[in-house]
Amino acid sequence: MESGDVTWILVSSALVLFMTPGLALFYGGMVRSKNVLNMLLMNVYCMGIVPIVWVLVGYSLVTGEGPAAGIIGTLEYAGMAGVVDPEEILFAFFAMTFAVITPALISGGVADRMKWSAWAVFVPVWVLLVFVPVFYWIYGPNGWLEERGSLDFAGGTVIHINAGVAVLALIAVLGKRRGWPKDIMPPHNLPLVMIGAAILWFGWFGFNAGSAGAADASAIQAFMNTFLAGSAGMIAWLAAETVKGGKATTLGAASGIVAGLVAITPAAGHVGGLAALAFGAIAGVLCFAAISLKYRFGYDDSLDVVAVHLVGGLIGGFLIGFFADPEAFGGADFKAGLFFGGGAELLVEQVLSMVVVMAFCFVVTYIIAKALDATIGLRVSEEDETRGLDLSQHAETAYNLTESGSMDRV
Amino acid sequence: MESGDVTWILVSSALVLFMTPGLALFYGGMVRSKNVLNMLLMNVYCMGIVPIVWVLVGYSLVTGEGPAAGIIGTLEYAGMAGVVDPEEILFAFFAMTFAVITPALISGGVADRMKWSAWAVFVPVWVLLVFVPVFYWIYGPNGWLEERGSLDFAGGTVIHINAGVAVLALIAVLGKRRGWPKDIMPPHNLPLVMIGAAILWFGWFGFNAGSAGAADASAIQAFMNTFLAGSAGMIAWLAAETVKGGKATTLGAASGIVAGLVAITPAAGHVGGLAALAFGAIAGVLCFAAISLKYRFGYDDSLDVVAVHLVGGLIGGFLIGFFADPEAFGGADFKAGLFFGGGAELLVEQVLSMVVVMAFCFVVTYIIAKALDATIGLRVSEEDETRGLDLSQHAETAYNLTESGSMDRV
Amino acid sequence: MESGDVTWILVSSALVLFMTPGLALFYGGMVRSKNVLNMLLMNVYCMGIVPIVWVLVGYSLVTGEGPAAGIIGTLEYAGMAGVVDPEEILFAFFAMTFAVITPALISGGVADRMKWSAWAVFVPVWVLLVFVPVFYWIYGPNGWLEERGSLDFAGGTVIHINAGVAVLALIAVLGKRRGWPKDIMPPHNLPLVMIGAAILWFGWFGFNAGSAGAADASAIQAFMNTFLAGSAGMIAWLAAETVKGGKATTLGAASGIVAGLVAITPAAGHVGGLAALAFGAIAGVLCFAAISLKYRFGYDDSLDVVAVHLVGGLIGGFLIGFFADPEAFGGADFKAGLFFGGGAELLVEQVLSMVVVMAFCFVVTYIIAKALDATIGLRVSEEDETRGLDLSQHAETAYNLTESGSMDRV
Amino acid sequence: MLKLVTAVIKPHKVDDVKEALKAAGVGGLTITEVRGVGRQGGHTEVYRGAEYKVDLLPKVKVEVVVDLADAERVADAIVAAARTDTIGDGKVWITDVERMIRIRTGELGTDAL
Amino acid sequence: MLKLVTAVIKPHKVDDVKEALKAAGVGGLTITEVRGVGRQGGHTEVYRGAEYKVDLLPKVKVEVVVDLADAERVADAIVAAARTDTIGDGKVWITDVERMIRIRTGELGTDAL
Amino acid sequence: MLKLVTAVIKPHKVDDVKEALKAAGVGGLTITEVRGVGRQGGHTEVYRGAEYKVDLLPKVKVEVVVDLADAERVADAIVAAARTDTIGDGKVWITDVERMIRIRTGELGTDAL
Ligand SMILES: Nc1ncnc2c1ncn2[C@@H]1O[C@H](COP(=O)(O)OP(=O)(O)O)[C@@H](O)[C@H]1O
Ligand SMILES: Nc1ncnc2c1ncn2[C@@H]1O[C@H](COP(=O)(O)OP(=O)(O)O)[C@@H](O)[C@H]1O
Ligand SMILES: Nc1ncnc2c1ncn2[C@@H]1O[C@H](COP(=O)(O)OP(=O)(O)O)[C@@H](O)[C@H]1O
Repeated sequence: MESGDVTWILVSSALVLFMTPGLALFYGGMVRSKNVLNMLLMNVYCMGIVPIVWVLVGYSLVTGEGPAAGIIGTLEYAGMAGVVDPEEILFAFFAMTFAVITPALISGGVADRMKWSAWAVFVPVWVLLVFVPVFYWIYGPNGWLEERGSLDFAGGTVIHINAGVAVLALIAVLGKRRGWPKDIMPPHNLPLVMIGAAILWFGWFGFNAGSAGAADASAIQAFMNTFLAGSAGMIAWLAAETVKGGKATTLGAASGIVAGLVAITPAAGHVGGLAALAFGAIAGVLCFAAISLKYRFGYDDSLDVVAVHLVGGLIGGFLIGFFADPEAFGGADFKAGLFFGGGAELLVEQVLSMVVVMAFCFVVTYIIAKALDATIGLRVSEEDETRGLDLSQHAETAYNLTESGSMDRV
Repeated sequence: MESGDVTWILVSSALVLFMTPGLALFYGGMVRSKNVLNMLLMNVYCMGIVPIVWVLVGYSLVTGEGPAAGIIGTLEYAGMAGVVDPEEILFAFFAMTFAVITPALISGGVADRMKWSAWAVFVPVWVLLVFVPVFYWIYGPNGWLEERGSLDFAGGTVIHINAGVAVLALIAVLGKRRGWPKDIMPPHNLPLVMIGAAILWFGWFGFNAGSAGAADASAIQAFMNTFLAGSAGMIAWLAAETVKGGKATTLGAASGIVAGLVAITPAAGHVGGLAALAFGAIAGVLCFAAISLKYRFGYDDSLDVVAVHLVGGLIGGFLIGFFADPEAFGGADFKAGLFFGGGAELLVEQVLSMVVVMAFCFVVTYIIAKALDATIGLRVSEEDETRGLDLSQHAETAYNLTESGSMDRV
Repeated sequence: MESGDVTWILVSSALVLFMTPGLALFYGGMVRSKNVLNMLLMNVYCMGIVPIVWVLVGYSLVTGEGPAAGIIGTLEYAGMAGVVDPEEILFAFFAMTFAVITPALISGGVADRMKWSAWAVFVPVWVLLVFVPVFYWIYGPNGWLEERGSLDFAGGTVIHINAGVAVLALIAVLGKRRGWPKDIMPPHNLPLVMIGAAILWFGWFGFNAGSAGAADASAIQAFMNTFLAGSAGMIAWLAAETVKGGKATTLGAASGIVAGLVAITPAAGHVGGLAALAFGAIAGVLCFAAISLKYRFGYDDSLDVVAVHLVGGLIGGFLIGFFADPEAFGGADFKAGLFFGGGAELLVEQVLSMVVVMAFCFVVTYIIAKALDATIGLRVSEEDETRGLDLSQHAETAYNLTESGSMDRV
Repeated sequence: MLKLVTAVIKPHKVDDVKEALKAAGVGGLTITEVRGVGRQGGHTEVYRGAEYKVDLLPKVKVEVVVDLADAERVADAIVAAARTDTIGDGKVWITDVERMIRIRTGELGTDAL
Repeated sequence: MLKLVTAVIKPHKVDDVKEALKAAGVGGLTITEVRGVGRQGGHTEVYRGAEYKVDLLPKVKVEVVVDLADAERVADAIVAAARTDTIGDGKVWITDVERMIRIRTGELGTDAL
Repeated sequence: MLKLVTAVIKPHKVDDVKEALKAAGVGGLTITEVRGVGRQGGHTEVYRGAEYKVDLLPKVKVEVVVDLADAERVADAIVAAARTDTIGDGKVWITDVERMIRIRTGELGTDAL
């Protein structure tokens, strides 16, 4: 590996790690002020616990080839035993940053009502039982879904669809926030949401273009696509809400960016720039529309993880079946989509792959949620929810902007 | 191109893109709390609309060589048709990040009173009618201003002077904010201003050192200069305001950094480190002094884009005529300045180049502004201005820090 | 040097520079709202004054070899005279970013009561009289401490221990904040603390992995370790406070990250991944415990710089004596620690090196503090402290969140 | 003669009180974010591993100027709406208002309500 | 005997009212950020494509304790200064104050103003 | 009959006043962040090199409803606790309260305190 490629993966890893606090701010600004710290901590905690789980067992399970080859790895490399090749270490932590952000994405769906202790246990368990196998099927040695020919450049299925479905399973057990949907719960700090969205976009360049594994033509195209899909997602969402409600909003711009980026994620190195605009624009409109699903079906996905990450991920995975274009990448080794002479084969594989992951993720996540609920309990008490999770779970107040405090040591 | 150079341009592009939200926060913190979201959105919107315009036509217009060679490109590459060389794509999006931030800079001058719909139309129109031609003259194939021998390493004229003059033209049509200059309108959130300034400085390393086009000696020097000019700008501004008002302020530090960075932008790869200190120090003092011009001449440049970006840009462009030092760059291929044995020739070209751009930009921007004013209207109503643009343009409130909301669905 | 290595150092320099505003936010969020701007400015000011001092004399003093070889450099390269090799310039500014952040770290210990003018003088004086010699002993040509065989990969002793001891010396002269320890002074803005911590971690990848000097195996390992130590530090701190107080806090997570990162800094390229987990975990617990020292011994280290940076740095420096593992780095050229067959020799050198630096730093810093106190005065008046430093030192208010201002020009 | 009814209530009861007042025919009210000390006793927070008690709990003050005749009825309506039967529900008190002017029109007394 | 004049006004009229009070010879006043419901009727915001009404509009409460003799004049001065002739301009009301103390000196009554 | 004691004090004296009230046997109080204009005269800030005066200084309003018999004693306790002998210490004033209800229980008058 050339030093330039090493540098690109180093930088990309740092960028992807930076996305998780970005997500924390993006989500944190959206909740009410009494829950912002809990939201931040749910995300930041993933940066703490997941790397530990990853180097102790996770990495080994997505790497080793054993009896269940194609399905799951082995414990051969547990604790990074024998992992001494620098390039292997490099990719071990690049992948680790994805393992960090995936459970963090889930936090937005369960915001404002989940027990901190339950979350603390949920994250490592979910990473091992759901993220790791799905990751293996798609990126592991001979992962069976990838072997069949489906495409997921940077984690549309592994990360976004996976996280979105996990939200559905968790909130099926957790229930709605008190007052929802009657009460409006608007963001308490929109500049914070915008800072978060900006950091997410910035980091996403590492996420998508780093997934090329080198600073090559594929990385360059993925970079361009990451730019264009975010742009088109934003403009499409702003346009959709202007048409519907008459106003273009800050929250809409931030959400549209993320929707576009989610949609291009699985396709970033498989499609050209104009296709990236199409991915972004379609996701911007459809994810905006998908927000209303939660009211229709009565599930309380607090910060719309389903509408943005699940729906956006599905859009991206699906559109690959149409837009994948190996020619644009010098005849690269992947199936062409419908629009580029590839027949429906790729589309079928895309759908299969996404359906399999959704079913697996829902079932296992639901079981985890039920188990946690039966043991430590998944949800805070009514009183704790009313006082806010910052106080009840962490004994802290986010903002102390005035001088008159009146505090006594105890 | 080596992978290390590709990586550097990838990173630089991400850094420059990150500058626009940085600018959004820098400006957003400076306005009153009722207008912060509008300020954020004016900037972030540029990240959405400009890339679309750029890949559809802008890039082609700054690239293709046609009948008007030296003046403007052609539509040959519209929609990136035929742009398949990865290196070309790489530089297409690196340039795109500059196209994004230039109109965003303008937003600070028109803050607090411009209609959102007018801004939404203004940005793409201005990019095509003003930014694109000026960019071509200086960076396009055989651009006539560059051919004559003027220097603009990373966009002092194309970006900062251009944006500053556009502010003057826009506010000539837009008028002053209600209450200005009688009412004081201090920043509503100085920590936000500081976060923004920090992101700007961070990103500016990509802006200036990325403009070297490779990770080479020129990039290294530009990086060093970007560091030193920001430092000197900050210290000079703090010193100037301490002398004048007796206090060193946070806003002064943030502004001084930006002033120094603006001034070094055109010269980043053309002068040595001590010269960079001089650029920064001179800009820090003169931009601080230039703030008073708006009171003298009665134009309401809300956040001092003219004093910082126009004046700073002019200082940088002008000082190049004195400090440009090809020897320090191994006898690089550009004219030497007055202090380094080059005679006044370079200085004359610098002045010419800046005057031409200012005149062109002012006239075209003024026409655009008049046209918008006559059609959709440039300015919000008096009532909307008083209520604040966040509510009137976007139906949102930036901060909801208390619990008692009292909201009803309609 | 390959372009990929150049790029890595460019990126790392930008990342480390970005850490200083990150630190500003980390500290700024922790103080009371009346002092936040002062805190921001104390940090950001270091980004202004230190580079100037560095290029004028500092760099020369850590580089030139003269009569006092091994102890201090010469003024041969003052003003960067003769420094024309791009690679030399590259490392000059990479080192400069460390010189910037070290005095910034000190600001957290003296928060809420130090005169701005005293700080403005203190920073350049301290950099020249304390940072520069210590830097030379460890990283300079034949620096005597390094020659003896102690290890400090990325600045545990030079930066963190140094800054922590300087806090002790400064506050010995400065005294306690009014009301401390009776009054509780909780953070005024915890989301700001978290943004700051996130930027610090992000930048720390450049800090540690950039210190490898190239994008090589050592950088990769340092990167991995930077990840793992931050993770383990966070989890250990959260665990410790859960055990003690029953609650995991946001401030705890942010502090634990920093504690882990401080501890791994001197060892980043000298130990393996599991050792990095140990460094982080030990630092997380011990730094948390070390907070209580200030109550025991009655010194008012406002934001716990001593507990996190001094104690964390000592832990890291000390543990190197046990965990240093040249074999893991292909038999690299450094002494092995006790656990890896190296005997106590390295441990002795580590202790010696840290003790020497602590003694030197304390004495010189104390003299500087006394001198400043006798001349311009170190501490603000009682009234200024009560009104807050933002108003009294900078004539600014951080937040103006409501509309009713009532301000008159004077 | 008019009366000012002042209530200090729990923040999340603002909407209920507002509805109750509307139902009671009250057209206007003014609310203020306040903090209160009382029997409720504060909550505990943690800073750097040390616990401390925050005495001042967030409350909302509701002020309504009403006609003399309506004062008790309005006060009772607030009491009914703000009640959660848990400690800290707050207080309602009534004071005299001598004169009331609507700024926009200059109308006085009951007409100004 | 003293009077407390309380006014609820539009936030951007604070400066005008302050000037008017100064002109009326009033040396001190206290203001509070409040929010009000009244005929003005709130504004509409958008969240996730759904519109909702925010009832509580930002207002500022001005409180001035004055001598009995000045109360009406002061109230009128506030009314004149705060008036924009648009809905939501607010109210002014007057109540009795029995006793007033200046904390710094312990002066009482009119001397304490 | 009850009395409302209202005090406008310096923000950093809140804890002292709270302690003094507790010592005086007062079990409840309500505080509000306010801003005040008075003789104290404001402070100067700088914006873009230009100085301007901010008139409205941060103060805290303390409100306590007490029994008629305790009003003066409570007012004096506040005065003693809030005093720093520097300009801007603030005011205390007393007004009548006609009726007081504890929301939780419906208790009236002194029982509601
Ligand atoms: N004497 C008082 N004067 C003014 N406000 C009071 C008084 N007593 C209580 N309050 C307010 O009422 C709130 C609730 O009172 P508390 O004693 O905690 O509960 P409860 O009203 O249920 O007995 C307090 O937080 C405070 O704001
Ligand atoms: N009965 C009332 N008691 C207390 N405050 C009131 C009352 N009626 C109105 N207000 C206050 O006055 C403000 C303006 O009242 P509104 O009815 O909207 O307009 P206008 O005063 O022009 O008729 C309200 O927002 C509220 O703060
Ligand atoms: N007539 C008044 N009515 C209401 N509040 C007042 C009045 N005079 C002063 N205040 C309040 O008291 C505070 C202190 O008053 P000031 O005149 O500055 O100092 P002092 O009370 O020491 O004479 C003011 O900031 C204001 O909040």
